[in-house]
Amino acid sequence: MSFVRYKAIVEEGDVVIVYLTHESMFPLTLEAGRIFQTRFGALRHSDIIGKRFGSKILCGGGRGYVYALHPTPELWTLTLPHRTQIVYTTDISMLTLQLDLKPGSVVVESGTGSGSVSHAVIRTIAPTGHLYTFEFHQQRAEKAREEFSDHGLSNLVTVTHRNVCTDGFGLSDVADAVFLDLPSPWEAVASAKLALKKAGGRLCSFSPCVEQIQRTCDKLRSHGFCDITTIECLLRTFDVRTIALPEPDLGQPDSCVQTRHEGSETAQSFTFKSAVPPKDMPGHTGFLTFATLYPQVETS
Amino acid sequence: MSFVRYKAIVEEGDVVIVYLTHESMFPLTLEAGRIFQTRFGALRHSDIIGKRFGSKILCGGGRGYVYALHPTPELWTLTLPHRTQIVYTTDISMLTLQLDLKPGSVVVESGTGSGSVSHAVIRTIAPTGHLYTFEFHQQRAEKAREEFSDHGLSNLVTVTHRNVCTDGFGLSDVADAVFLDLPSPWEAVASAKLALKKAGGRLCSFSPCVEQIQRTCDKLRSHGFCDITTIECLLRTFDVRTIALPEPDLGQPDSCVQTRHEGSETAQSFTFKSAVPPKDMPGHTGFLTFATLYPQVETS
Amino acid sequence: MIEEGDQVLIQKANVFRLVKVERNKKIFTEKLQFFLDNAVGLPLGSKFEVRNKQLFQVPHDSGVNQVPSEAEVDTDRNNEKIQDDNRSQKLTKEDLKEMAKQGAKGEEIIEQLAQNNANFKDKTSFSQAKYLRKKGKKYLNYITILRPTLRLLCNMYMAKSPSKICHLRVDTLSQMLTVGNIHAHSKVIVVDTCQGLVLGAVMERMGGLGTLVQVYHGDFPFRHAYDAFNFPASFDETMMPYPMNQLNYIHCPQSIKDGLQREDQESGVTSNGEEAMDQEVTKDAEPNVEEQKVEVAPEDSISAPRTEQLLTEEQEGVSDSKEKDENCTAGKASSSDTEVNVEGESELLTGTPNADGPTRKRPPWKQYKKDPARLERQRERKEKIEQARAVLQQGNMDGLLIACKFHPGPLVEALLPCLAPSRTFAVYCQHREPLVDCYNRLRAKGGVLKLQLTETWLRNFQILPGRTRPDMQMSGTGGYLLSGITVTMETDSTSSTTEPPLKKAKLETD
Amino acid sequence: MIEEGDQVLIQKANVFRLVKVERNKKIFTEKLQFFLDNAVGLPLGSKFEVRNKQLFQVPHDSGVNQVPSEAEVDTDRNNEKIQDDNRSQKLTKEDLKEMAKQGAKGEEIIEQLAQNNANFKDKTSFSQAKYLRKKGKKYLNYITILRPTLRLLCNMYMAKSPSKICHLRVDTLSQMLTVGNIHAHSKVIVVDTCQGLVLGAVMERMGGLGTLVQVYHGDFPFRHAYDAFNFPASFDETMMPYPMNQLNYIHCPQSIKDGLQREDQESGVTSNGEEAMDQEVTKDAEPNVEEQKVEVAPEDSISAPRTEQLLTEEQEGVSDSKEKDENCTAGKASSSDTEVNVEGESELLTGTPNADGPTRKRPPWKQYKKDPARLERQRERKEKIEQARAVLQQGNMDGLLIACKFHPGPLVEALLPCLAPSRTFAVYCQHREPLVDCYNRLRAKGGVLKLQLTETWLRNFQILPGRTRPDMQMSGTGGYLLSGITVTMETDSTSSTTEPPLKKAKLETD
Repeated sequence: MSFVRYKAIVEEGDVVIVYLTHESMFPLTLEAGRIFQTRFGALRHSDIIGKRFGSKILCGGGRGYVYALHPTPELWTLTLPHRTQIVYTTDISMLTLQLDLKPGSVVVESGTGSGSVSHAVIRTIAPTGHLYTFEFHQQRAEKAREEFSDHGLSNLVTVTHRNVCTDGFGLSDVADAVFLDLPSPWEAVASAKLALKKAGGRLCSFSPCVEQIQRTCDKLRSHGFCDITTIECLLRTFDVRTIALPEPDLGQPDSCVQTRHEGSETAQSFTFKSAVPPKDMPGHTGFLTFATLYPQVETS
Repeated sequence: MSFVRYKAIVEEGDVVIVYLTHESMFPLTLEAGRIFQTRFGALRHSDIIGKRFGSKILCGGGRGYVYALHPTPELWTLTLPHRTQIVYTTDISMLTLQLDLKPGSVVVESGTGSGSVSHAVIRTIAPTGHLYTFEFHQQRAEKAREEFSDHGLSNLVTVTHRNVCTDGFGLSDVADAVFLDLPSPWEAVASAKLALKKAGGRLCSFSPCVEQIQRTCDKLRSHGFCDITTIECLLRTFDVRTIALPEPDLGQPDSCVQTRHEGSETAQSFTFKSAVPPKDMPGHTGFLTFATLYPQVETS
Repeated sequence: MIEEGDQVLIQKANVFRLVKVERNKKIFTEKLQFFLDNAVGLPLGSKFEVRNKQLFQVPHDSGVNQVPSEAEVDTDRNNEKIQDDNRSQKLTKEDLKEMAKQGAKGEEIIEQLAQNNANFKDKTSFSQAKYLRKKGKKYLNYITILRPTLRLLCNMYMAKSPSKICHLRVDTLSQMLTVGNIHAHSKVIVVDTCQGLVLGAVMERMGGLGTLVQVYHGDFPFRHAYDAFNFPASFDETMMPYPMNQLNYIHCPQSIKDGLQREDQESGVTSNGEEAMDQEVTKDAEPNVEEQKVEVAPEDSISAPRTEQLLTEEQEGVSDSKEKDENCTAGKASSSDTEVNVEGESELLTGTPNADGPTRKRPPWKQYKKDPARLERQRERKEKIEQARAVLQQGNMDGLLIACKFHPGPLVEALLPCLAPSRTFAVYCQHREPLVDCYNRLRAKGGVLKLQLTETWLRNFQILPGRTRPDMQMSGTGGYLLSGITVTMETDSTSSTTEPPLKKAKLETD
Repeated sequence: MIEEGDQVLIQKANVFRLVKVERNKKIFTEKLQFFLDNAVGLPLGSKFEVRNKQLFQVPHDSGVNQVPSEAEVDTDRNNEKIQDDNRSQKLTKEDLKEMAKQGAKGEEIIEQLAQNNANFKDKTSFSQAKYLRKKGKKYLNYITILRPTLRLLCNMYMAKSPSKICHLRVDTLSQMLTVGNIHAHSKVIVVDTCQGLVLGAVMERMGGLGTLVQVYHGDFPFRHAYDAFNFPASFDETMMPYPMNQLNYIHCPQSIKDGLQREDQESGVTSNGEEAMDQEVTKDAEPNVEEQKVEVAPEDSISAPRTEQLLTEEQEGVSDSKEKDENCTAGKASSSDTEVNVEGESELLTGTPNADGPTRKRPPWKQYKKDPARLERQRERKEKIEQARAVLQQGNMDGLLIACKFHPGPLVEALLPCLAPSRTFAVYCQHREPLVDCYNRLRAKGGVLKLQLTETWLRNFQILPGRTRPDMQMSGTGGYLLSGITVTMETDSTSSTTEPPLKKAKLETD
């Protein structure tokens, strides 16, 4: 299977996303004969193999059911094993668009981290683009390489274990876009400029703190990057509900008697369907700084 | 008249807020015999004097009308002559509450600026509190003093022309709260601490830039202020409208014929009353940093 | 000054709790037990260490808690190793319990925790400080005793049980007070089903000068949060309660008496058919209109006005523990809204220290049943209502604030005519749609200017050297506010004939 | 590479404009006039100075414009003197005109302005830089020629005429594409009344690989923004248009033919009763359902598919100049929404350089009237529609994006059955309420998981030394998005009998 190509029927060895509830999903690599324990009971891998993606699968001997979903980079981001803090879909969406990514784009990324951004980028640049991703930690790099292989993405990505801040990307004139998710992104700016195509390209740096973007923007400016902009993008998810707000009893003759009885809610209500904002929401993930490297001028 | 005490009938010498439209209001000090030109025509001061506040006043010989509103600190903030950038009602509301202001509070402010915060603070601490307000610019200080007098607030406020960053407030153990709106608020922290009552008090600093609050917070910490928090508060004003979103024509036999004619809008619509967010809104006014000075401990 | 009989806030780390200062009464909060006796007479804002259930004043920078207590979530991308506290900590829970038993101070426990954490030395200094701060919150026995300010009360309710104050966030409340131009020597109407928090806020801003008409729902004014302000008794004289279910009788003196009589008759009936209750019984005080039904044991009668409210609060606490997110009639369970009941507070307020247990002692209320003082209070109450009616009738009130769990439309329509022209009003609602309805009603009726429907957005910023960023969590909404200014209506019919209709239309669209 | 025939964006300061590269054609933008000839063959992204109506390439740091062009509003509290440019500037407008006439370069004019500004020397260096940058935007004749990327196109429409793209902000669009899992080799349905912007975005992400069904409103596909992407002709082969008003006939081959026949018959009738029009006439292409009625001169017929769209765009431009904010039926005029029509673009695209004037030359369309090529295109078009119907019928599409000015509910209901199970969809709407309706419809119908109604919040931050802060202005909303995942429905009826109802209810509430 491949994360970047839909298919209809689940086969052995495929990754499925097991959907229990809105809040509870797990990735599962299928091996005939194995059993996955869910809170709704045992789920037999064999019961999934051969079904269509998106099918309802009984588990716990029919006591409950789950859905077997086709993996997507977004479902993967929600369910992947965290090896680091990860970048979530709201920011990934924005950086994908703002980096002008499309099939065929060549992208350089550091660090790979848990592979959340990598999967989304590979999806967008496939089948003709390539991702060069760099990770400081050897184990994380290896784990990511494995995952990409399991997800049918090996030919689209090169994982390198390297500290790009000290050793650079070792790439020159190849990339359409660079994405930096580093504690000290400014240390990678010079090397990122080298990696970008001479015809120009885009850069994005993701950092949670103001001081990080300050230093990075300074560095970008001094290295000739243009159109430097920093944004913050927050996601607010609404709860869709029907709400009945009781009408106050102001002493109308006809409603006076009832209102003394708490149990009988015959009092009128103002009822409406609403999208209720969440009580709490993410207040900050990080700042996204974008910049353009324009082609070098060969004029007087 | 006094800005801090409602009255019913407009008298000569009073300030009224002349309301033309939602977006167009002007403050007017009434002198019998004078005329104020509005875009709806001439408005005779004498036509206002003797009326109730909130009355509809004809102008332009009956061609149009305006309303004569009782001044409030909030209307004043919307209509005052700008001598500086001003702090608006959203932030003023927050700082008033977060500084624990109430009748009787003693407050120290710098700078006075255009007096927007001063008027709101005086309203809240009257009739028993006092505002000591400091302004770096002599003319601005004098103008503010005049305005306070015209608005019947002289006994509640002391305006001093002084650079508090270099010369301090010259106050000690008097204030319940200090409000700083200065380019370099950190320079006034030590002096603000002196001005606060030994029994403790609150401080607020308003600054648009991150670097300003960083330096201010450092200074507050080193001077023993506690519970240092920085907030941002933005106001979103909705436009209340009825919206009719047309239903798409998917080719239902009965609607097929009509839809070819643009003029006849007999197609069904999904109609709803909505609070539509504004196209643009204030994205930033300033950061409000709050801190508490606790009473000094006289323990071992 | 911390004084006996006053209510104070006890702060431990980020948790606040409202208690009444009494000598020789044990306070339970956040796993700490102590007596307040040593604190009496010291300034409000003092910090204490709890040792042997007694308070000992300490400087404010005591403990490792002095760094601002912003949200603990942090990306901390510099820490290369992912911390796994389960494995990295060598001390077991039993070890810690043993240390505590043997009287180890908080600082000593934390010291041991750090020494026995395999990762501690590898952490950045920032992370070390964070670790110590986090442990400090758990193991250090410091508390601060604070004056219950509006700011702290609002935040306390929002953290513990936001639905009790209709999710009225502190910034929205601050807008209401300012936009409503609340100040001393004014005459203000307040409708508040937020525990009396808005009522208290308004009273504080009025400083006991002027007139405050409280339109209350149920059988008597409910003011739990209001009482936390420790207003002097003189303030009460400016307060006039008026029952919500008699708002339609403001201008009909005859009807209002009927209404009161009817109330008298009906009050003898209880909803669960047990013994007949006195009319001042608390059963329906806050009928949890939008909440799940809860069986509440009936009380017979009550003694003092203040105690009435406390008792109600206690029942509120009981019902609150089963409370679901209000207003939800859709199929989706709103388990995300983790409400913490304020039962703890009411326990202490009512003086029943063991109220945590299932067998809750109750004061012997019955002995007051036929108290002649009760009849006197009843008479006074009716008198106050008559006063309120008279004041409202004059139609020259200066302000109107509404923050309640009912549809505010009918309330605004009933109360706006009580305002003088050129006065401001502010209506809060947790949801946007009812205020859209209000807006349209008021536009249709006329007599208002500068109608504005607003929402404020609030976010905290962490300002730390090299670590400046917005907080990782924020509130999704602070509710909505509709505000406006009243103007005269009387000349409308005549002026519309004298003015060119075109001009007029132009003006009235704002 | 800047190539003849391609569309490019011309950037001057913060204003973008879409033009087609043609030799010997004068471009008008932001008071500049020039020919693109010198730019042909140079890399996209090159910067030029305009001198004597010709372009001369310059380095990117030319002019004072190199500092990031963030919002110019700034509190600038350090500048003690309030600047009053009316009095502080000694040069008059006439002086400036004279200088320009005498061929002064932009830099020289700015130099003079600074020297003649009484306050300039007193300004902080930051303010001086800001002053120069501001004047630079006005007086420097630099332009940049850019590839029309999705990012730039979306921002251009948002700045010029947001209602043309249903106020679809760039962050919301980015969410749609990602949440919709748009990628090469997939089969995607797009409903787009946003000038084809979403269509173009999806095609770009598919890279011409896969199948793209465009459900279009009106008589033929409308793709103004789509054309800006300069896709190779091969991409067109993956595109299948399908008329919106035949969505109810996806599964009835009989009906769809009726539908097409009916269309043929009706197309002879025009709404204003002038001469009979060919069925491919552009009259109703985008009938401005929510906009003011505009009289449009009828066109008889059209030649090439691409020109069809351009012509439509031209008419759009005309109607747009009278456009009020869409959807508004309330009494309040929405004058705040300052729409700038993109007439300028269409002029250039249709090759009528004088289109600004009242007497607009029109190409002689009539000569193509009975063109046999037209009949061939008509046949091809019907074939494509049949192909699209066949593809939709199979019910194994991979994605669905809707961004249109209609109520999306019926569209989602009609198109969701065309998706395979375990596929994602994303529905955009400028307003929240229609998506709440969608949400409830889909919940009632079943067959979807992870239904989410979201809004994104977007703010720019100014990062400058000592001046770091959020931008003073931000967008009030970027619209709303409803997304979800399809699942199989087939086992529902059987499984519901085999499973305990309690468990099932629990699960289906998510």
